Amino acid sequence: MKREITLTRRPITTAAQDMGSDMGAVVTFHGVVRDKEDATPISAIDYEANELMARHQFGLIFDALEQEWPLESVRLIHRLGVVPVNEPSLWVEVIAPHRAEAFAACQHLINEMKKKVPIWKHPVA
Amino acid sequence: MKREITLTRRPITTAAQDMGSDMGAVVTFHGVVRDKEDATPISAIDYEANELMARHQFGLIFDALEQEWPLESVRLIHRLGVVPVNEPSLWVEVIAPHRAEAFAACQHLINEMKKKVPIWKHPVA
Amino acid sequence: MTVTVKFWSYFRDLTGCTQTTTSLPEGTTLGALHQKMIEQFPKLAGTGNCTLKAVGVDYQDDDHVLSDGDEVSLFPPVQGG
Amino acid sequence: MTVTVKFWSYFRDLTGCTQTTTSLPEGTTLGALHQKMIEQFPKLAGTGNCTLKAVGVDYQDDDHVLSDGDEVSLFPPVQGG
Repeated sequence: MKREITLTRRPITTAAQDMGSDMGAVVTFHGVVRDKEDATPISAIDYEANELMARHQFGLIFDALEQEWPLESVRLIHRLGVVPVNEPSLWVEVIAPHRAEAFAACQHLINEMKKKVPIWKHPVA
Repeated sequence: MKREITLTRRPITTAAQDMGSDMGAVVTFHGVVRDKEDATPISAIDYEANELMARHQFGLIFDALEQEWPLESVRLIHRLGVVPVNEPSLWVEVIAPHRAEAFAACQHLINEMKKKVPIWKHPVA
Repeated sequence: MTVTVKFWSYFRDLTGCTQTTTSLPEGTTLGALHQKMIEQFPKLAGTGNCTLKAVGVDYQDDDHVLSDGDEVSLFPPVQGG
Repeated sequence: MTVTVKFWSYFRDLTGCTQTTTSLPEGTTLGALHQKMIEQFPKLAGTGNCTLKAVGVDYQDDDHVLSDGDEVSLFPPVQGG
């Protein structure tokens, strides 16, 4: 399984990639900063990470994905620092033979991230 | 809910769109033609549609999505005619406040399409 | 009354045509029309349980009563995506 | 033995520092270290049940036995995405 884990302080940019001719499904997710946090208007979220541990924990989650589903590629970008409202903080792409496993793996990755990857939000007024 | 339903004989092209500042999730799906159909190697799939009925049935599915989830936008492109292996035949994008509803709506749309929208595949050797 | 019947996907190969027009008594149901089509195009017989039926752009059940000028579609399971 | 403890997110506000170094008897567990930190930084007391604990880059349970030179992280529930 091809894997990319990127933590960056710059805006998220993505490019499509070549995929195997036996692959039938590409699922992508953009998580975007919303204009309210717990009903309070905000202008941005400042993301803090324990980067070394975050990369390691993402790696463990990717290992589990690879064990569970026949995925060709999983790529993830999480932006750190100040991310303005309406800009993406997270991008995930999963390429798989069929859509069921692509959707399942993409959601599993995000759910596990939200339990285990040491990244925290600081709302900016 | 913004909605776009496109049936086209040309390659699928997509462009990102502006989204409301209260939206937090964008899920996209590309369905790509694989190099085998029931274990037989193929070079392409020729998609046939009852276009008038297909548009109507997509519309009914979009109505149901709008009833069930607070979606900002659902866009869908289905390519018709000969689609070579490794090129997308289907693209779906769902924009919603949160990821759970975006993933659920996107999958529901595809599942319902596969039951109700009159489009058929003809493998090309 | 007169009804047009359109065939889709491999049903066209089984019938040898894309559509046909047929005269029916008032009150004929969609199911009865389907039976009539199977009699007219015997190769459709094997598809009975896997035939989807629409009148205009909407699916209908076998007990749906047809009207003059209806356009009926008969086709196999759909495969979009 | 000596262990470094790093704090993350609002735990830094509660402790007033990003990290501290502490001396511990051999055999001290992660749970015991956590208790010691709560004594040293009383504002951590309210976070007890919502504290995640790692040694190096891996999560560990309270009964994990620490080693000299370990780097421990204490932090609130994570919020990526």
